[in-house]
Amino acid sequence: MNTAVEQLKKNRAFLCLECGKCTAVCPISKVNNAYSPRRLLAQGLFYGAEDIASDHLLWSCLTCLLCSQRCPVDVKYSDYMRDVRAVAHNMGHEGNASHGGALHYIMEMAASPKLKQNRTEWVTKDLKVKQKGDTLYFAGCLPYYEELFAKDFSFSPVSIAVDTVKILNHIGIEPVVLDNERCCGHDLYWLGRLGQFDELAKLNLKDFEQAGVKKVITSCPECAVALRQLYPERVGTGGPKVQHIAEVLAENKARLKLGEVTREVAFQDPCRLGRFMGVYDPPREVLSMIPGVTVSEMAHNRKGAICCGTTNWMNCDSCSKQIQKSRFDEARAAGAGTLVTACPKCQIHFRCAQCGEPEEKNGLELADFVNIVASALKS
Amino acid sequence: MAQRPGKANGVLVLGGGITGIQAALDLAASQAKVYLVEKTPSLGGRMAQLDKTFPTMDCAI
Amino acid sequence: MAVRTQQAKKKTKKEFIPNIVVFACNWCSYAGADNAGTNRMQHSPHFRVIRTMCSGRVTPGFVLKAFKLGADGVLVSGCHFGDCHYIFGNYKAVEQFEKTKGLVKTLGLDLKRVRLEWVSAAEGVRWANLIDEFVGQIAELGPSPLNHKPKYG
Amino acid sequence: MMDAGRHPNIEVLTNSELVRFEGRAGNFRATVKKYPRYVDEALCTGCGQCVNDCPVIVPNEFEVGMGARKAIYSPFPQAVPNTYIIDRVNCLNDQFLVCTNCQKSCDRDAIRYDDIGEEIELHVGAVVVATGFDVYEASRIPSYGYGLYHNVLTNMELERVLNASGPTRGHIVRPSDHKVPKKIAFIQCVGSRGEGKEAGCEYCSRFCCMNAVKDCMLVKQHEPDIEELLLFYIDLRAAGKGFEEFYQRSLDMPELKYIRGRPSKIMEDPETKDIFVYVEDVETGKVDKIRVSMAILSAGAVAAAANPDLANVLGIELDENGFFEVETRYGSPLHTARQGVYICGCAAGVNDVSDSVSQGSGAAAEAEKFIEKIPVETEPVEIKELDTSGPPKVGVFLCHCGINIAGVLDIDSLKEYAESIPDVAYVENNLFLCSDEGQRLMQNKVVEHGLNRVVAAACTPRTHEPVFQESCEQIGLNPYLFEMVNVRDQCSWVHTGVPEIATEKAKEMIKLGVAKARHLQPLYRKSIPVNQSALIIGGGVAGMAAALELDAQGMKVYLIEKEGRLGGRLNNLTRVYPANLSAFELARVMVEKVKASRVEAMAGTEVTGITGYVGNFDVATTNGNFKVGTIVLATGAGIYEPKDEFGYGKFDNVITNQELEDILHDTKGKIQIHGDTPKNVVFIQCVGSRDAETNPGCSRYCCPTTIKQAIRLRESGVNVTVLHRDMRTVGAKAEEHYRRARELGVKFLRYTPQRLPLVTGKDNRATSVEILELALDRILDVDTDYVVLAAGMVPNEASTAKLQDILKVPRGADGFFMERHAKLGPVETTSEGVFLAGCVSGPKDIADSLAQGSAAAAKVASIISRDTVNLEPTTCIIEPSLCRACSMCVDMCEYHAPSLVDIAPGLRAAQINQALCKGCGTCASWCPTGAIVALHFTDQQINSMLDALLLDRV
Repeated sequence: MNTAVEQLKKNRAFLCLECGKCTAVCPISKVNNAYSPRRLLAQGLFYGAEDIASDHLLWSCLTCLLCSQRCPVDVKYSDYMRDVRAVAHNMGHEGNASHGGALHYIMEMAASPKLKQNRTEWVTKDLKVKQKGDTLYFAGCLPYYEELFAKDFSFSPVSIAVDTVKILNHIGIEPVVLDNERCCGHDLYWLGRLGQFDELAKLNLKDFEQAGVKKVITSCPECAVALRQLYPERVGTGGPKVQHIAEVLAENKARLKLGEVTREVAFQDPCRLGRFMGVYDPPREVLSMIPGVTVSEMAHNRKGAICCGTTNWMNCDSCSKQIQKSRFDEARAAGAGTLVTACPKCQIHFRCAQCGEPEEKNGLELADFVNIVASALKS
Repeated sequence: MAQRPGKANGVLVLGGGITGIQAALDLAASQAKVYLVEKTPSLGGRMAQLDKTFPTMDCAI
Repeated sequence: MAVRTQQAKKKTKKEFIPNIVVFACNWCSYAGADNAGTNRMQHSPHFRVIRTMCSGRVTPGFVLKAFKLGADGVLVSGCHFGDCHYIFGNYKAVEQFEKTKGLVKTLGLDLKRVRLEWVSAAEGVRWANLIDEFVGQIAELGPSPLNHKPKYG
Repeated sequence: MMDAGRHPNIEVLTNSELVRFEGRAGNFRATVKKYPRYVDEALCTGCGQCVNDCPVIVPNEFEVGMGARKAIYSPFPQAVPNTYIIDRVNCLNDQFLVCTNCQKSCDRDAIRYDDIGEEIELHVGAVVVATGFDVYEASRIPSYGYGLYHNVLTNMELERVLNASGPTRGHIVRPSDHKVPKKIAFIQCVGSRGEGKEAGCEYCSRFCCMNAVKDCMLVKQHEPDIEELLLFYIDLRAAGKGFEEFYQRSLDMPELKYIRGRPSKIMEDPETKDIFVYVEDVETGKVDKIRVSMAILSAGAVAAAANPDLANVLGIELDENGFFEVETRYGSPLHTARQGVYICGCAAGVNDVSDSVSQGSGAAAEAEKFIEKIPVETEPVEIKELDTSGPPKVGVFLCHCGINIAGVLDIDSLKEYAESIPDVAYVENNLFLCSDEGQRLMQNKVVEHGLNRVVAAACTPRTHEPVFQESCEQIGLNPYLFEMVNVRDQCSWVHTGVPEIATEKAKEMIKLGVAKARHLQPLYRKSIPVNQSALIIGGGVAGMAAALELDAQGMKVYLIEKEGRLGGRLNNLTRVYPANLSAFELARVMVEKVKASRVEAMAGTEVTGITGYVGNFDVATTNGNFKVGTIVLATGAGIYEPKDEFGYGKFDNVITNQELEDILHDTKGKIQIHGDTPKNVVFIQCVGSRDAETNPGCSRYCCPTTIKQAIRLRESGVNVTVLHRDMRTVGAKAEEHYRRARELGVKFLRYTPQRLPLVTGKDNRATSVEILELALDRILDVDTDYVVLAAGMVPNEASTAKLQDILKVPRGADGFFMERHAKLGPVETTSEGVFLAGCVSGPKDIADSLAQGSAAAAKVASIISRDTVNLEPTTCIIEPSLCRACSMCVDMCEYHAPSLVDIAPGLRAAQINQALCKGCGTCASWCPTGAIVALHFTDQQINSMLDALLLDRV
């Protein structure tokens, strides 16, 4: 129990004033009255994590940090959730996994040292990549998404990886791409499966070292957060410098030769890029550099942006869909024709939300930040 | 019982091949009492001897 | 028949005993396996059948879970085209299986470890041969990199 | 087959014959002699132990003498009933011999050497004769050397050879040397389409052509290295739904060569035992002696030898071919001269499977008119359901199945292991769990130990799950809390050689069963009320036949016809073959009957919309709305409208067979067209049939129709020439009419699609037809006053498309509606409660359409004769809160069970119509959030099985 107390100290749960700001701002609570961060916290505080372990709402939290943003005493609610989930997981409880749990199985398998993946089929001839070097492009789950979602959601996740490398080549970077790159572990971390997370972290860092990597660039904010914040927290500092592609481009504006692309875009701030890493301007700056692109803001943006509705491939349901639809509405209200996000997962969830909703489809296009930029590149 | 006036409720189906079985099943389904009489020791008839049937090539049994 | 028993024996003499999961649809493949039984078609015992109503029921999730838990091979078996009890369930199975294959490939597992086959209710022989052949193939491949406690015997 | 064996309303009397028959329709007295089986059906479990101990080995007639069986035997693996039988002729137990091996080996003591059989008195309202046919005795044609030469087989023998469970286990080998043959010859029409000393019968046996084509494909599948398959034929009669397409596909097989010509003789090469086929290729005129390694004789079908006796008992007639005589007065093929006695299938003449099945249903409908319906005991005594809410308490029951399981698996170690599985509260084993004692034991233990889940490790769920589930129900245990583990068919029987490993496997299988059982949930059969009425769309023969049958059974029927009057195609015909009835008369009689009946007939009416499901359809028509329980589609087909083929449209005297039908009139016994009798008429077959562009299929009706018209013209002295690709006279008596036409002097010339006949003429009149005459390879000019194009039958696009749109019934590539199963469900569709009759599912003649009308009626009756329809509870359901309304399930379901509905303002979710769902679970495998639960095969259940299997292995 002591450790539990330590945890509660760490994630500042003890400081909760029970003011309910969190519940008032929580996107889940908005669509599902049964869910209240405040109550879940109180319950854990007074009756112990075991008491909530079997409650499936436990897995609904998006760990989007919106509540912590508002919290007067800076309770780390997401961390608290992670810790409670760790307890629940050890007790054999799980949430309701999306897509038959396929993605979680992949993450867990990736933690097996003997596994030798075959992830780089997407690397086309025209792309310049190498095996060793100081800068690495971390593609994340994209190759798996391609197999699982390309057909059902009629878009190509790996195109994000391809375009990222295209852009990097364009600004003169020839990145290392690893055929056996491991899952970053982000989702496992937030699902409280910390043992497996640590495994993955160690394996990845070892591979980075072997490839002589000093800097890692990702096209997925979750990978970025995992490598940049969670690895040091769990398995020690000293790893490579980590940046999301948006940051890299913002630093290399001068090198970008961009042509005309006419698009009215709204930018969806991914929680991990925004609230976790505080990266708000870089993607906007780069987008607005593109001749013909105008960036409009949704009602909820930047610090106050609302999550895409699902994380960790857990507890996706009608609530998630309502959140996603609300984002579409805000985008349209902002006069945007394209909803741009810098996180592949956001896009997948959004695309899923468009299924069976023709009117939505007509209304709004979806694109990843890198796809837009790549489409504007002048060679 | 044959002396009993009025209609009988039974139907006699002679032949336990695919046709007879079909007739028996339909009769039984609409609540008739069916006596399915087959000369050989088993139902099935010719169809049971075939390997596959055209044009769908599915199995005959 | 004598020959088959030999085959079955030969398999068991092999060093490594593969751990194989077979998903069989209720109407054709499971019936085909029964037909192998009624005809006493001896074949390798090194597989376990999980019955589903239709091959279209088998998700990539089930197959990946099997591999995650250390299965060395997974076989999905349904009705021949045009023979599906649910009209086009087996076509749906193909779509799902394409995803599964893609994921298995990306995971770096040998594609020979997963298979989609059609066995009709009358094809006991086909079933027996298929099993012997698949078990043999997996035995050749050896334990899956994710099989942490391979069986030998 | 299984179903028939299990149905509470069906009493199966095998090994039995009808010996006496008297009375009248509705009140017959029948005496059935049940011959001794020498095995007690009540006791025998079909374990097969006796067979191993029987010393006698004799040829197996089911394997057409190729395989062997014992004196005590079960005819074939899936036999129903699976009671064994002793063949006393060969048995070694009689007054002289005293072998009692089987008696000794039978654990159930079921052997009765003194069995004398019995006579059973039955009181029945009607009789359905479905006694089938005999295969032509190929040895009656000495020149084909069947029985003389090793490597000459019949098609039936080949079927067994091809069959996995056959004598060669599916391997094709020559009897002479057991080597795989390189070349195989298929010889058609053995005993068909002939006469005189070397033939069987005049008629065409109808199925042999397609059967041979099918066998060629199968041979190729079984033996991919086969070098050559030669098929010798006269006309390739691919006349049936999808048959022509099937035949066309076979043309892509390089190994398969079609040779037009009927071999004159077959000789054997004494050394190699190869076979020489002496034949003329009539297309090239080349006479040849072809060496093959094996020859297959496509033996035709002949009337069953037993027919005369049976006809005698039943007091009905036989026709000239020895089949039962059809009373053709009604145009339907199902009637005999004796009311209350109906024939179907091959008892009345040769039919292929799908027609036989339709006729079987049809005869059922006819018979139903003469009987008192008795409700089946659906509601048994109310049983209090056991409380199964608590934590799982699993009972595991191990069946020995005599020695079938116990002889291989170590029951004790299984028992010990099962006891060690968590949540297993009780384990028991029994010699025959399916026997009455076995079942009682199971029931008692469940109650005694308060078990709430039951796992039986025995044979296959496919045959025995219902049996066990029933016993569970009897004691109030929900049948869906029962799980079956197949340790016999899929373990002890197939791993006999390795008992230890088999036992280990059985342990894991049991563990899997328990793992699933833990998560089993009670499910409840839902029953929905049925609106006891039927809607029949289409007032042609098929529709009217269906309507009349149902009305005669006292059912409420709505019959709607979009034309102004009933009768359909019959209205534009003059005479109907084979019986040469007046179409006008037939139509008039039927329409009268309909008018006289309670059938609510609405002409000039169209369906505008239908919603609902089996038992409960809401129908909207241009003539008011109403509710029905079932629907029959009998909207018929359209006739192909020629474009400019053969000068149609260019020459006035180039007409279709339909147009000819309209202008043909008997005047003073002479055929006249526009007042005078033509001298020369030329028919051209396959216009808008067997043609990739217009219509790939064979329209089946046109050959017989042409023959019919040709005969009528010829009888009036007209010179008639028929240009055809194959004469496909496959209908009842059609071959005989074909022969008659030839006798009358009708000329038949074959043409090929590569070289079409050329119609020439002056201004708007065709004067002659030029054709390449193949026998002498010469161009022939035929003078003509009329050119008649035999136009094919095509889907009635407008109505078919509309109905498909309304009812969501799938259509095949040919545009016709698709049956549930081409063979076994010819009048059913994928939508329950919606049936097909007549040409709406493909071309048919009047007789076949009538039979299908009756068949559809039988299907309808089976639903609306009850006031409720029961639904299997193993369907898919949706947890709305998890549903994202992505509509993936909606898009993929073939049965249109899921649909999106509003569950709250601005919030939609999918909902699955339980009446439409068939429980395949495919939608569940697509659902991104797991909102769909495939009951009895849930993710949880399957995942727990995977865990049990892989997480901690035995």
